[in-house]
Amino acid sequence: MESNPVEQELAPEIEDIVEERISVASQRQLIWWRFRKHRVAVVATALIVIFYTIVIFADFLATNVPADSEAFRGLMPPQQVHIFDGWKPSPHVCAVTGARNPITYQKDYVTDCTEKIQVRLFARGYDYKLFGVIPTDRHLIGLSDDTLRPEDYIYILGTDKQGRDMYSRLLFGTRISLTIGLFGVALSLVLGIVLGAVSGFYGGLIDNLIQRLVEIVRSIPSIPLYMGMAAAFPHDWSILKIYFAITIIISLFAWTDLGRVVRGRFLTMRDEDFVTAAMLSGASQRRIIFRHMLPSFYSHIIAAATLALPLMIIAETTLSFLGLGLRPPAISWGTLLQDAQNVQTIALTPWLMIPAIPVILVILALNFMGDGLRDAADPYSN
Amino acid sequence: MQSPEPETVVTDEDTGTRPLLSVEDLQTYFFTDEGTIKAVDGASFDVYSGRTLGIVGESGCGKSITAKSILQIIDNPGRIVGGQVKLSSNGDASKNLLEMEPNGEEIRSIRGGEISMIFQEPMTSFSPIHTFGNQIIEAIRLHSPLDKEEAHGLAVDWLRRVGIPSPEQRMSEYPYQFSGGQRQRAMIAMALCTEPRILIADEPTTALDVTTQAQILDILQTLQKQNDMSIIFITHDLGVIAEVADVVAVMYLGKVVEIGPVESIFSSPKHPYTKALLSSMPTIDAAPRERMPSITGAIPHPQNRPSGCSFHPRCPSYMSDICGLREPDLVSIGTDQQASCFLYGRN
Amino acid sequence: MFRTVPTSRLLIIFSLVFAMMLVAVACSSDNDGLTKAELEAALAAQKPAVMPAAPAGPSAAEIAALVSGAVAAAVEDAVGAVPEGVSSADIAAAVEAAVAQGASEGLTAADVEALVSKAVEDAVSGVSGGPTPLSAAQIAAIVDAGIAAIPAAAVVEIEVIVEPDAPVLVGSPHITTDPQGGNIWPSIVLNNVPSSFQEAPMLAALVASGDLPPVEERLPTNPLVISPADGIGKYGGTWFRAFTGPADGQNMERPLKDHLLYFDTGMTDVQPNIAESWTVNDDATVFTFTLRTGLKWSDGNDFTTDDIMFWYNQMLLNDEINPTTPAWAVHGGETLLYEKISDVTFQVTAAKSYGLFIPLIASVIVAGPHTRGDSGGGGYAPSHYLEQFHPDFVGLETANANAVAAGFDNWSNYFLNRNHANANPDSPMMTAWRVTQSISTSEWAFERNPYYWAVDTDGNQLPYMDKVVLTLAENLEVLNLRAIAGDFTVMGRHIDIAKLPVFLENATAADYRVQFWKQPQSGIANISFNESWDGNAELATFLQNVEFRRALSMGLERDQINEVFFLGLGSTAGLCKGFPDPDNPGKYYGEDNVQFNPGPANTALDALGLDKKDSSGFRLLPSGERLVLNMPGVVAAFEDYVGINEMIGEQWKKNLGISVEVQGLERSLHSERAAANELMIQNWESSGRDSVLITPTHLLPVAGALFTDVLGARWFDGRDNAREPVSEFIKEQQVLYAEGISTSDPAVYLANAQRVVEINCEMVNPITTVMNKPTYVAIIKNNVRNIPNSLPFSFHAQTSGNGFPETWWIED
Amino acid sequence: MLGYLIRRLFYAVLAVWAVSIISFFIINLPPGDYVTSYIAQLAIQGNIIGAEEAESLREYYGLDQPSYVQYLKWMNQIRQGNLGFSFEFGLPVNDVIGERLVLTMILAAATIVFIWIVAIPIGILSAVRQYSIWDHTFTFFGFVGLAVPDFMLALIMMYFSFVLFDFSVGGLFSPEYVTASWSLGRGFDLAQHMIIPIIILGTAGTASLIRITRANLLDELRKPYVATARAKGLSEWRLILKYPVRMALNPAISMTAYILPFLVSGSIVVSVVLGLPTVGPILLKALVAQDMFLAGGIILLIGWMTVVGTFLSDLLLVWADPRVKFEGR
Repeated sequence: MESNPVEQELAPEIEDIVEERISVASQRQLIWWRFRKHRVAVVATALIVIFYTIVIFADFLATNVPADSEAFRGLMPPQQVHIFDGWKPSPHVCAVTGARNPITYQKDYVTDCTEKIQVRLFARGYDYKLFGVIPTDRHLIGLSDDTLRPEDYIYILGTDKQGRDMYSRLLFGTRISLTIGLFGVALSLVLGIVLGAVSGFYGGLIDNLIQRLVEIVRSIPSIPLYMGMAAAFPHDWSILKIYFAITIIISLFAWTDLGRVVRGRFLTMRDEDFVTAAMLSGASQRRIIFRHMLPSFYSHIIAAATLALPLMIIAETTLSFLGLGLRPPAISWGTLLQDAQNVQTIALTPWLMIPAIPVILVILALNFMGDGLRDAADPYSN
Repeated sequence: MQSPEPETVVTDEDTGTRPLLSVEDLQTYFFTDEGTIKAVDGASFDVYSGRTLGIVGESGCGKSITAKSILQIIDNPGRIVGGQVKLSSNGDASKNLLEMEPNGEEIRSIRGGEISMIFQEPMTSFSPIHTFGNQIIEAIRLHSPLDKEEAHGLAVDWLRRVGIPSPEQRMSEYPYQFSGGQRQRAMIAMALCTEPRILIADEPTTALDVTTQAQILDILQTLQKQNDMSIIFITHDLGVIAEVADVVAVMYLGKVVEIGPVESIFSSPKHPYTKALLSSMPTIDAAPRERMPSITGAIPHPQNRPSGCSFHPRCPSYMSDICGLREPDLVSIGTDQQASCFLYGRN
Repeated sequence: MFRTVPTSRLLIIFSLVFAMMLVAVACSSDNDGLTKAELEAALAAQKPAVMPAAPAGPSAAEIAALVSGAVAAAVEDAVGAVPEGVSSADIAAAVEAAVAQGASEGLTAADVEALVSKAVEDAVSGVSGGPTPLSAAQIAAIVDAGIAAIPAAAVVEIEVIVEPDAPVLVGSPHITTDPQGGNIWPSIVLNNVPSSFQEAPMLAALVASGDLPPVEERLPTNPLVISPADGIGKYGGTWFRAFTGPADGQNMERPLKDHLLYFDTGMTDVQPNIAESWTVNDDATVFTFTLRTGLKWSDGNDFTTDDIMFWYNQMLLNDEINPTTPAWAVHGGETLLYEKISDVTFQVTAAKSYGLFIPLIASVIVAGPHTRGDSGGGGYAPSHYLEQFHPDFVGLETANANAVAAGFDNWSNYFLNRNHANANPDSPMMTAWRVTQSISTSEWAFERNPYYWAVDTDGNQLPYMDKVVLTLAENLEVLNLRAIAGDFTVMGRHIDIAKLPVFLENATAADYRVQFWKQPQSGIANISFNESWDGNAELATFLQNVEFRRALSMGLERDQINEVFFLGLGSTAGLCKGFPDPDNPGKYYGEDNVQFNPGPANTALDALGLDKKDSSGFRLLPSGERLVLNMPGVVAAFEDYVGINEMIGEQWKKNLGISVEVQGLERSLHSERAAANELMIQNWESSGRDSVLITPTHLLPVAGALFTDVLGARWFDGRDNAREPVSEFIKEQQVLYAEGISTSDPAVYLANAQRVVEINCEMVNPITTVMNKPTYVAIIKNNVRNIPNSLPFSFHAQTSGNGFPETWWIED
Repeated sequence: MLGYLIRRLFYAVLAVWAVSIISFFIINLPPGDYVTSYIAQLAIQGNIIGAEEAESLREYYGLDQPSYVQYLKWMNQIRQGNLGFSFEFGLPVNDVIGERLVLTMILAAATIVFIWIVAIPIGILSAVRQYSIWDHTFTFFGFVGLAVPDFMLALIMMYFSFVLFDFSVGGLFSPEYVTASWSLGRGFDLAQHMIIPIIILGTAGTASLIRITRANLLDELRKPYVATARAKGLSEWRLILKYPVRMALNPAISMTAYILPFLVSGSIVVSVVLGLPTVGPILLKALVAQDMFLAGGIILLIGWMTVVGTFLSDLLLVWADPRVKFEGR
C-alpha cells in the first residue's frame, strides 16, 4: 500500500520543455535552482541559519549569566531597548524598580525613564570562552561600562521567577534544543537509512521483519517508552550524559519515518537500470547500496532529515514539559516552557511564554525548508 | 442517439465550404513564475465534416495544448488569451466555444457530446479505482437522457463495436485488468458512445505497440466512416499522419507553420521546418548505417522564443535580413497549401 | 509547493506571527500596579520591622497583671502550700515584673512562657534550702495557667506582630486571618449533653417515611458535643472540592476523623472522640478505653468493642492482611495485647512503658478505618460487614473463591478492598459523611452519615452540610484554575501558593476569601547531610563536620529562596528559632548559623583545609580534588525542590566557591537511592509542631529514617547493613528518642523532644532554609461559616480535621 | 485477497504479542518496583517501612518472582480477559480502565473524524484553488498548527476558555453529568467538552492531512484521467470529487492508521494538561508509581488499539482502492 502502483504522472508538455533545459544541469545545480524558487523555503533557511548562529554565539549574544538569579528582580517584564534619546541616537533602557505588592502579592515594577541606563554594542560583561577556546568578556550588547552602577541591569525579555535573564536563558536553551535535535536526527538517520535500505534492498523476509518492527515500534505509545527509559538512567549520570541519552532514546523511536521513506525509494530503485548494471558488473551489495543507490537520493534524505528535525524538537520540548526529558538546571526550550506551564504565567507573566516563539518559528522554518528541499530534490514533484 | 446508420452519410457538398470547426488565431499562454510561456501562439486551422485533420510537431510545440484549448480544459496556470474556436451548429449559426463559461453547462454539453477526446496514455486515462462500466456509463448519461440500464446496454454495445471480447463482463472490471490496447479501445468506445461530431485524438497510439497501433487506427477509421465524424488527430508520428489524415497542420512553437492536404505536405513540403521533419523520418529505402538527418539545434525554451520567425535559429534557409526581425504570416502557396515563411513572399 | 508565494505575502505572514507573539507579550506590561511612591512604601514595608509595633488589645501591664494573678493561684493550687520563704504573692510579683517588662517590648506567647517559667523558677529556687522544690511538671502546669490567662486574642495578635521576618499581612482584604467575633476555635464540651436532639431536613424526611429510626435512637447516649467556632449553624448545602485520583485519599481522610481519640484544634491535647474516655496506669503500660454507649455504624449496626477485637486479632495481626505488624503495635519487643472488658470497654497492655501510645492512637499513625482501613489498620473495623470476606469466618476456599469472582487475586486483596471505604461505598463508616461514590471514579462523593455521633451544643446532629462532592482533576493546574473560578467551597489541599496573586485577583469575582493554614515550626526545605554517606571517604569527613555545615549554612541567602518560592510568606528562621512550641526550645540558639554571613563562612572553610581553589574558583579538597556536593532534588513533589536546590547551588558557588551538582530525580528513585545510602545531601521538608517523637524520621535517624544518618538509623532499628553512628550527637538523639516514647512522664517526653531538636539546631544538621510558610493556602467561599481562625496545620493531626469540618456550614 | 487478510491478521496478532512483551519490559525498566514507590509514598506521610517488611510486601504482590514468571502469569490472566491487578487502586485493572478507555476511544475517534472533516475539504480547496489566498492562508495555519506544541495550545485554550467564556475547566463532563448515567444530555455535554481537546489533538493531524491531501490532489489533478473526465463534460466539482479526491483519499486513509498511536500518545499530554478522564493521565501515574500491571495493561491496550486501527485502515484501503486487492499485497 505504500508505493503507488500507478506510474508517475505524465508530465504535460509544458514541463517537458522545462525539463529539457534542466537536463543539461548537474544534479546539485538543479536542486539549487529549484530550491531558490521556493522563496518561503529560502527565507526559512535564512532563519534556520540565524538560529544556528545563535547556537554558536549564545555566549557572545547573551547579556547575563543565564544562571544568575536575584529574587528581588524576579518576574520582571521585558525592558524595552530605546535606540534614541529624543532625536539623539543613544541606546538605553529605562531604570526599573519593583517589589512585591503587599496587597495583590504580585511583583510590581515601575519604569522610570528619567534614569537612563546606557546600552552599547560590544560591551563588557561576564567572562566566557568564545567557541569554547577564546577567553573574552565582550558581548554583542550590554550596559555601557563607564556609566554602569551596581543597581543597573538589562533584561531584554524580562526575568523568570528566580530573577534570571530570560533573554540569555533563551539563547542557551536554543543551543541545547537545536543541537539535541541535530544529534537525534543524525542518529535516526543512520538507523533509518540502514534499516530502510536493508529492508528495501533485500525485500522478502528481511523487509517483512523490519516492517513488523516498524509497526510494533509505532504501536507503542512513546510517552511510556520515554518514561521507562528515562527512569532507567544510571543515577550518577551528569546532565550532559542524560541529555545524550534522551537524544538517543528519541531517535530510537524516530527512525521509523525515515526508514519508510528510504525503503520506499529502494523498492522502486531496485529495478532501475543503473542498479541492475551495477549488480551485473559484480559490485558488492554494500557497494551498490552505499555507492550507487544512496547517493542518488541524498537530497531526499536531507529533506527528510530536515522534516524530522522539528519532530525531534517537539519531542524534546514535550518530554521536558512533562518532566521526562531534560530537567533543570539544564536549560532547553522544553525546560523553559516547563516554567511557563501554569495559570499564573498565562494570567500575569506571559513573557515567560516567549520561548514558545522560537519553537514555533524554528519548526515552521524547518518545515518550509524541508518542503522546499524535498520539492527541489524530487524532479518528479509538482 | 441511436446506433449509427451507415446509410445517412453526409456528403462533402453539404458542408463542403463551411468548416465544422474553425480555430482562428488561438493563443494559450502559461503564466508561470519564470514568466509567460506562449504554448499556443496564434494557431489557426479548420476541420471539415467527415475529414481528418492531422496536427504534427515535435514534443512541446503546443499541439496537445491546442487540442485541450478547443475544449477549454487547460490546466493551471494555462489560460486561453485570444482567438476563436467556432463550432458550426446545425443551422447557419456557429458558436464560439471560447466565449462560453469555461466550466459552464454550455461548453460541458459540447465536451464529450459534440466533441469527444481521447488521450495518449490509455494506462492512466481511466480512473484506476472506478470500474470501466462506471466511467463509460457516466459519459453516456451526461449527454443523453438514458437511464442506467439503457446506458449500460449502449456501453456494452459500443465495447463490442470497438472489438472488446465479452464486453458484458468487462464492464464491471477495473482499468488495470485491461491490456493497453483494450484500454485504448475502451477509451474510443467511451469517446464515441455519445456520437460526437468531432473526435480529438491526442496521440492515441503513441504508447502502443505497432500491431495494436494499426488495429486502433483501423477502428478509428471504420468508426469515422460509420458515424461521419471529423477527427483531429494529433501526433508526432508522420507515418501515422500519412495514413489517417486528410489535411495536415504542422506546428512549431505554438504556431501552425504549414497546413495543407496530406499529399501536398508529404510530396512538396514548403516550410523549412516541415522539410526538416520529413527528412528526419526513417525510410525503408535508406541506406544501411546511414546517419539519420535531424534538425539542428534544440527547441528553444518557450520563454526565450526567438524574435521574428521562431524557427530561424535552426533554419537552414535563414535569411539574416528578415527572419530574425519579423514574424512571417501564413500565406497561401498553391491551391490549398499554406506556410508561414518569408521564402514564400515577404507578406 | 510554495514557489509562487510572492515575497510580500511572505513578509506579511511572518510579521503576522510576530505580531501575535508581541500582542501576547504586550498584554503583560500594562500592570495596574503601583506608582513609584507606593512602590517605595511597599519596599519599605517589606524590610523586616526593626522594632515590632506595640501590640493592640490589652496593654503589657494588663497582660502582666492577668498572668501574675493566674500564676499565683496556680502555684497555690499546685503546691498547696507555698515553699518556705516565698509567698505566692512574691511569685506573682516576680512574674508580673518580668512579663510587664517583656510585654512592653512586644512578645510572643513563647516569650511569655519563658519569662513566666524563669520568674517562677527564680522565685522558687531563690529560697535557699526550700524543702519542697517544685517538680518540672508542676512548674509547667503553673506556666500553662499563666499563659491561659492571657486573652487569646492578645496572644494571637502578639504572635503576628512579633514574627520578625513575616511580611506585613495587612494587605489584601481577601486574606482573612481574623474573622469577626465569636470563638476562634471550635471546642469539645464535656459533661454537658443537650437534652434534645434535632436532625437535618433530609434525614427528617427519611425518619418520617420510616426508612430511618428517629435521631435519638441513632445517636449514642452521650454524643460528642462540639461548640462550633462562630456559632450554631444551619443544615444543608454541598461541600465542593476536587481530588486528583485514587492516590489522593488523604484529601478526605484529613477532614473526616474517625479516630478513637483525636486532638484539639491546637493539636496539643488529646481529646475524646469515638472513645469517650481513657485511662493510663502509672507506668504507662496499661491503657483502658471506654467507647460511647449506643454508637452505630453508618449502616445502622452497633459499634462495640467486638469491632476493635476483630480488627486487632483478625486483621492487624493477620499475616496475609498485614505481612508485618506495624511498628507502633510492637513495643519493647512485643506485640501489644488487646483485651475486651465489656461491649464498651477494652484494654491495651504494652510490655514496657509506652507513653506515646495515646498520641499515636489520636494521630494519623493509627487513625481510623477511613484513613488506614485499606492497609488493614485503623483502630477498629466493621466486623459485621467484613466477616463475610474473612476466611476465619467463611473458610479459606470460599473467601478466595469470592475474591477471584470479584476479580481479585486472593482473599486478602479483596478483603482490604472491601475495607477501603473510599473505594467501596458499601463499607460501613463512622465518619461524618459516608462515601456514596467511589474514589476510583471521576466524582468522589459523600453524603451525611445519619448515625454520626456528634452534635452541636444545641443538640443538632452534625454535620451541617448534606454532601461532599469532589470532582476529579487529573492535573493541578486544572484544579487550581477551578479554584480560581470559585468552584470550591473550602479547599486547601493542592492549592498552589505561587498562584496567590491570581487567587487574590479573582477573589471578589469568584466570591471567596483566602486563609493561610500554617504548620508551626515546620521546615519546608531542610538540607540534611547524611553522616553515613561513604561515596568518598575524604568528602565524608566534611559532611560529618559541624563547622563545615555551619559555614554552608552561613553561605545561604534565605530571603532569596523565601521570596522566589514562597512569595516571601515563609520565615527564614532556623530550627532553633521561631514559634513557641511544646516540643521545641523556646530559646534562640545559634542565630548566626542561620544568617547570611559569607565572611566568617569562608574563613571557616579555609580553616578546615579547604583553602585551595582551582582555576574556575572552586574549592578543592585537601587531596586536590574539586569538592563537589551532589544535591539531587525530587521532581514533582509539593515544593520545587529542584529549583530550590538550583538556587542554593548557585549561592554556594557564588558565596563560598563550592561546586554543587543539582539533578532532578523521580520521587521513588530518590527514596530508593536514599535507602541505599547513596545520597550525600537531601532536601526535604520536616514536619512541624507535630511531636518530633511521633514523626521523628525527618530530624533524627530512627525508625528507618533516611536523612541525617541512613546507616545509623538502620543500626538503631537493629537491621542489617547498618553502621553505628559516628557522631555523638546522633547517638544522643537516639537515646533521647528511645526514652521519650516510653516514658510515662509527659515532662520527660517533652524535655527529650525539645532536646532532640535543640541538637539538630546546634549541630546544623539539617540546615534549614525557609520555615513556616503557609502549608495550605485555603480558598474559602465567603458564605462559609465556622471555619476556625488561623487553623494550625498538622500532618499527624490531619488538618483540616482539627478544624472540625462537621461544624462548617454555608450561609445562604 | 483472503490470503492477504489472513496474513495481515496474523501479523496483527504477532504485533500485539510483541507489544505485550515490550510493554512488560518497559515497565520493568526503571529500577525498583511498586513496593519501592509505595514505600516512598508512605515515607512522605511519615511511615517508614523496613527492608524486611518491603520483602514481604514484594512477596505479597508477587514481585519477588523472576520477571518471566510474572510475565507468564500476567499473560495467563490476559488470556482470561483480565489485565491484572492495580496495586495503587487496589482494583482489577479492567475496573480501573473501564469508562476511561471508552472515553479515550471516543476522543480518538472523534478527533480522527474532526481531522477528516476539517482537513479534507481544506486540502481539496487548497489544491483546486492552488496559490489562491485561501491556499496560502490554510497552508500557513496548517504549518502553524504543526509547529505549536500541543501542551502550549492546551494550556492557553483552557485558560482563555475559562476567562473569556467562563467555560467549566478541564474534564470531559460538567459537574452535574460526571457520574450520571448515559443520556442525551450527557452525550451532549460530553460533545461540548470534547471540542477543545479535539481541536488541540487534531491540529497537528489536521495540518499534516491538509498537506497530504493537497499534495496528493495536486498530483492527481495533473493525471490524464482528470483530463479524460473533463473531456467527457463532467462538471468541475463533480469531477474532482468523484475522481482525484477519491484517489487522494487513499494516503489519507493509510495515514489514519499512523495517526492513531500518535493520537493516543498525544492525548496523554493533552489529557494531563486538560485533566481529561482518559487513560492517559492514569498511565502516567501508573508509570510513576510503577503500578506495573496497570501501566502494562494500558500500554498493551493502546498497542492493541493501534494494531487493530492499522489493520482496519488497511481493510479500508482495500475497499477504497481495488488495485491493492489486485496486487494481493
